[in-house]
Amino acid sequence: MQTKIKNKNRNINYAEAINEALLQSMKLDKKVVVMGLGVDDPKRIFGTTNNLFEVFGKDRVFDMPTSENAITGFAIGMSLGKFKPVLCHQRVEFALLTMDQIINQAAKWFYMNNGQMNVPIVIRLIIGRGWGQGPQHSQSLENLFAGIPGLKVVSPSSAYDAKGMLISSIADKDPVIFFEHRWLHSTYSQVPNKFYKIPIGKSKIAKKGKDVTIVSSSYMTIESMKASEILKNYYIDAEVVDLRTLRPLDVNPIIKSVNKTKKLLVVDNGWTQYGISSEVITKVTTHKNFDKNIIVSRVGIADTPIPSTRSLAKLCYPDCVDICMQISKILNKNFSGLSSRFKNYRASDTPNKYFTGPF
Amino acid sequence: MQTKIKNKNRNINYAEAINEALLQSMKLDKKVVVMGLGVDDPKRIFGTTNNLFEVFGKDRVFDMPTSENAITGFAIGMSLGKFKPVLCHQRVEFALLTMDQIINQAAKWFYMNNGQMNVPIVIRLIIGRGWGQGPQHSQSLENLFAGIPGLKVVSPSSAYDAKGMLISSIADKDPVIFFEHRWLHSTYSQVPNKFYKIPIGKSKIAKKGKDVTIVSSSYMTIESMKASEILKNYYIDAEVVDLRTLRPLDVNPIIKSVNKTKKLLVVDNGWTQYGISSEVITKVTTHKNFDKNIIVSRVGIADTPIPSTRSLAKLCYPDCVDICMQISKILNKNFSGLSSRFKNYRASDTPNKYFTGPF
Amino acid sequence: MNKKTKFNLLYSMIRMRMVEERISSEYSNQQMRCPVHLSVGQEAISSGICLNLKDKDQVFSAHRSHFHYLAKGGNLKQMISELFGKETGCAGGKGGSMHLIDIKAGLIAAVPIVGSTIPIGVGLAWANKLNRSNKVVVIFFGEGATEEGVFYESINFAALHNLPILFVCENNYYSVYSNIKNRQPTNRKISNVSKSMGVESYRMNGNKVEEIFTKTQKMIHSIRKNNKPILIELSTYRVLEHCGPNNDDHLNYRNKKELKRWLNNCPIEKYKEHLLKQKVLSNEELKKVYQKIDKEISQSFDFAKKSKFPKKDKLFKYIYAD
Amino acid sequence: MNKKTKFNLLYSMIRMRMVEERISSEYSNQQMRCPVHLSVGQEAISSGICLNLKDKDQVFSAHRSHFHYLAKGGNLKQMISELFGKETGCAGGKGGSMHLIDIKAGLIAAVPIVGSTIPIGVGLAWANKLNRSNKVVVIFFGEGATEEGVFYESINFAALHNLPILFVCENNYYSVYSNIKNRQPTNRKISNVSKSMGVESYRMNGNKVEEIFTKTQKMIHSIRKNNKPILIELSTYRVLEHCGPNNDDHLNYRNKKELKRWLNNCPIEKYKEHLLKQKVLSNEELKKVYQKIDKEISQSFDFAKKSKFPKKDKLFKYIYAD
Ligand SMILES: Cc1ncc(C[n+]2csc(CCOP(=O)(O)OP(=O)(O)O)c2C)c(N)n1
Ligand SMILES: Cc1ncc(C[n+]2csc(CCOP(=O)(O)OP(=O)(O)O)c2C)c(N)n1
Ligand SMILES: [Mg+2]
Ligand SMILES: [Mg+2]
Repeated sequence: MQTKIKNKNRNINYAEAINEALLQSMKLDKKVVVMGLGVDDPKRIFGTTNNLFEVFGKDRVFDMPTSENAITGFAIGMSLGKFKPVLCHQRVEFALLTMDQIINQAAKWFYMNNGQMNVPIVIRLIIGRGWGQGPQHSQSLENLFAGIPGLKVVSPSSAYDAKGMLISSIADKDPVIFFEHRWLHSTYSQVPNKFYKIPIGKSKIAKKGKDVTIVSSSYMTIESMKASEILKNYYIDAEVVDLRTLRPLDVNPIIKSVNKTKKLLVVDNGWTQYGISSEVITKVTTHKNFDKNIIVSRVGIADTPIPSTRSLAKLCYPDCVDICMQISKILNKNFSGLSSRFKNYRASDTPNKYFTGPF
Repeated sequence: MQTKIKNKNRNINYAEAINEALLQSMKLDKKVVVMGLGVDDPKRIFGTTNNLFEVFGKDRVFDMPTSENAITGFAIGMSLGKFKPVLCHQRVEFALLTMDQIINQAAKWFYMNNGQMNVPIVIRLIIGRGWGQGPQHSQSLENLFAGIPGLKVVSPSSAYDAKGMLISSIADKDPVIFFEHRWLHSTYSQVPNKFYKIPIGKSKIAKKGKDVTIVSSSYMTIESMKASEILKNYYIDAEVVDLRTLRPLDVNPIIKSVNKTKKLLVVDNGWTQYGISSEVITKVTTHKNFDKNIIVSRVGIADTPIPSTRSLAKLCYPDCVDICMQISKILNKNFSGLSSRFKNYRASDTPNKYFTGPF
Repeated sequence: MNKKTKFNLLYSMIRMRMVEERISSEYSNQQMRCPVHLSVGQEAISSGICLNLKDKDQVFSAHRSHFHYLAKGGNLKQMISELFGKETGCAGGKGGSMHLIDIKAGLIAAVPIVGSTIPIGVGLAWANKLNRSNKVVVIFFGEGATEEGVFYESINFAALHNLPILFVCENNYYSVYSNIKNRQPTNRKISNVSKSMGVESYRMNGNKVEEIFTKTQKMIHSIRKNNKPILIELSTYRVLEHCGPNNDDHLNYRNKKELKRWLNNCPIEKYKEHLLKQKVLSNEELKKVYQKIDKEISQSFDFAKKSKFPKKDKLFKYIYAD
Repeated sequence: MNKKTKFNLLYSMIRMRMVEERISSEYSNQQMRCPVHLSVGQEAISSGICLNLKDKDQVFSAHRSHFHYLAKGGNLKQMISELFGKETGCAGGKGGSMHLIDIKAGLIAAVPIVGSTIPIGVGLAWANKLNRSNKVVVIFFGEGATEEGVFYESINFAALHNLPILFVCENNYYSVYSNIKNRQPTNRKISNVSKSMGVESYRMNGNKVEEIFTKTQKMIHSIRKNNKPILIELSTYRVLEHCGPNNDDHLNYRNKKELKRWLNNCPIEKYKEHLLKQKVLSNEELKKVYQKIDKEISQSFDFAKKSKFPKKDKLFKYIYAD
């Protein structure tokens, strides 16, 4: 009884939640295997693959040569042999070496063989940010995958969702691109001990509200939630929709929300142009029931390669204060003292005060 | 004198225009070199590299091993040695093997070395369509490049623009992704003999009109123009904006046009979701002067891998009749007899009646 | 080698050749509306190798896939229907010639992105090894594919993990119109590269079917027994154009002498004469072979022509399995 | 070899080591806020090779780039400023440790995507050859990079076109925490693979600076004269953690014996003793060397600390040149 209560309320972080999803999925299904550079090394992909090697051994946990393009091909081949590979790249950028296997092959395999063989693979991509990682280790790039029919793309923002959605992704019969933001790994939420699924393709109302709708995903949901707290000080009651899945995009809850609030701000976790926000806004404004009084708006990462130096990098990322400033614009309201009063809320180049580099 | 007149009015096709741009750019600047699989073979990339080898020889025209990823790296390196490489992939899909070199390296090179060395390369990507080429030889994928800061992305729709924009791209100091649609190669327009530039980053009013704004690019501009002809039969005067450049996107002429027509249809040359149309519509609807009476709308390629069989492939692509149908919706008008009256206008699986396969 | 095997080798080659000759002659009717990469001239390789395979063994191919499909026992009617874009095709018309598949027969996949099936085949072999299924995976590719980085990444992994794979490089000296000398250093052998990377490797004449059969029989046996990959490089020649139904030698991209030498080196003609001389079969039996195959082919084309195109409702089918 | 050269080799190695030791000790102040990959233990390779290069020759590096930068004559103040993220940095603070550059000195680029500078270096060598500039390009990379397909694509092209390149593989047996035996077949040599692909190749002890200097002197001469690439594989060892300022041997990912053997095999200590014994320099002179370098380093750190961060207006600068 006590354990149950304890489990119900236990707080674990996002990395631990990922780890739990992997452990439980591997226990449940012998065909689940984990592969990628460093999955069995002392750091265990920021702790996310802890204990897997110890529990499941070398026949189910595979370190890999630095051969990103082939690795995806191996995973596809493994899946044709009835395995369910979960592979991981420690930075999104490394996946750019394997776009042929992901987009030309994995995404189309089931379709082009007319439904005879599906490809149940999960590709974990970790988005870097901060500590001067610079232009080649800080890209988000969700939009490169979200536009491809045949892929599913998920990007959970809490430990709770991460566990449930990774379990769903592994159980899924299709190739799933699973985005993790490095700054989310150290964020905590209540996560049940049990094996549970969060469905792919369903967004979530992270906070109910009535004055303005904020739509976001991944780490930007953290900033959006902080923004909604700040906004309370100005008597603004924001509704926050966490996309969770980027393909297929779950647009109805957004439509419902904006029909209520008449104001939409999409906070993009990637570059501002040609991103997730463009599709969300277009889905809203081309919707058959679109109410023309709705104001739509977006913020996103500055359209530049991300510089290493913190003096410039911090200018690239919108934070909760920027979000509030944008909302002040669309509400046509002045939030007095916003940036001075909430300057401690401003994002820096580390995810939290305990972080001292280098990754 | 006579030659001059002749030249002024001469009709040449898009492939010839590309060829002329290459010939003239190479003549003008000794540092321009052309590389890629097949640039010197008997077919000469659908005729676009005709005569280059004969005129400029083996030190400026290079056949290549089937090593797409390295080829982009070679081109970057060549550009650091003061050459201006123009490289070519016969299908967009082959570029998926080299996304690291394009996105991580070429796009960021100038920025990450703080303006000390730029990368003036042109990468020609040819979009396939029709004759059963199927899922891996018919993708558009402009959106994978248009979202990347540091790249310029162009996609001319006429022989005239193709020549002028290729000349501009080669002269440009930055990496330019140059999209050619295979079905445009055989389209004719008046093209001056002389060396001329069409600026990157400027859209064009392809047809003036007042009732509805159609925005498109690449081959879809052909269908949009046909649609505007059909619409005349229904006393609808459409304005057609040809984007020509996808990054940077030239939004002001679109804003101007929609402020006049109050109706916008974006015709996407790629898949409908997360595409070029999403960004165009978002730029319009988030514009500070957005008039809320404007109706926005889009059509694009069906969100599925493109099947080989013509019975299904033809269903994927919107054509001029589909465009008119969409316009009938946003104008809330019934165009009687549209599909029966204009059934000869419907797209098939070949670019024209002379085409008998296989590519 | 027994008579039956010799007969089968010849039969397989003749059948392949006749299938593609029919495709070639019917292509101009514009009913097979998809790119086709014909393999005429390269019959000996897939015939010689695949006769050694078990049903459960698995084959991967690329853009030039017809012979691998046929040699592994792929269904002819479904193949022709696929070229016609019909719903009875092996991929329901969705793939065309460049995406042949017959899972039951063990032809797992063919794709037209050069080199891209190689790591996928390696991955399946890895699964097979972990599953202890004792299957052999055969991956066919051209010498052009050995210029793709993924080839080396795959070879490295197969050697590292001792995977049961036969890599088959059909070196026909051309990639589209480009001679190998413009793409790879002269005097270097692909099989030497793979050997230096840790994979047992051999070179072979790709137009001698019996030799191919006998040698690869031992290799396949050894792969199955020892769980170790082997690579073979076979020299051969493509007779028709790279893509399409015709001959393109008027374009003069191939040296006349070279061309003549290879055309005189037809894998079928020589072997046929040899078997006739050896009295493995008579002229009469041979005639019957031609008739029988001809009939089979005609039936397959009839089947394809009579089959229906997939309907609209199939367009969005099978994008996702879930 | 003359005394001056010997002295220079030692000086170069000591300077590199001291620069990184300072980075290591100052890193915890959290002012150098970027990932650093220290090369302590690998001093002999870049010192031995780069002393043979001319100013106009060009070097490419990767994530572990400090020594290549310093050996080629990269500006120390600008390097330290870059690590501090300052506007006076060699990349204006935009790159950090993983993107060092000093064009004047000939350090053309370093990037942290494993293997990605290799084709770019090949492309520049190609340009050099076409420009008849008689420059040699040196491309440094780790043994991990030889698992990337692009390495083979690049080697093939360099051999095909006879490009003036020295490929330098610093084999320190680890990629992050992963031993080479988990990534490449045992008993196979990277230099054998490149040789089989058509590039003259050698293996060498990577901790013997004089040997490296002497042998690569001849090689670089031959590359310049004959326009042909050479690859060398050098065995060496990284002393500190893969990324970051510390030692990480408490993690036990490296065999204790192996570790001990390599730590006893320090390229600097042995050479220093040797030169003292040979009387190339005295203990006193050595002390002065340390003092001089120490001063230079302190000045560079002071310079970096005093320098300003780039201002807002720099954020959108240099995205495009046009
Ligand atoms: C990645 C990629 N690059 C280029 C092409 C274009 N292409 C189609 S077939 C082919 C020839 C490949 O040559 P090889 O592997 O020797 O096979 P062969 O055609 O000789 O059978 C090429 C280059 C492609 N399909 N995929
Ligand atoms: C394409 C790519 N994959 C993975 C990584 C992560 N990574 C950074 S450094 C490194 C080690 C590479 O090993 P090696 O080439 O031997 O160089 P070393 O660190 O030993 O100097 C890896 C795998 C990366 N940066 N790029
Ligand atoms: Mg070939
Ligand atoms: Mg290493």
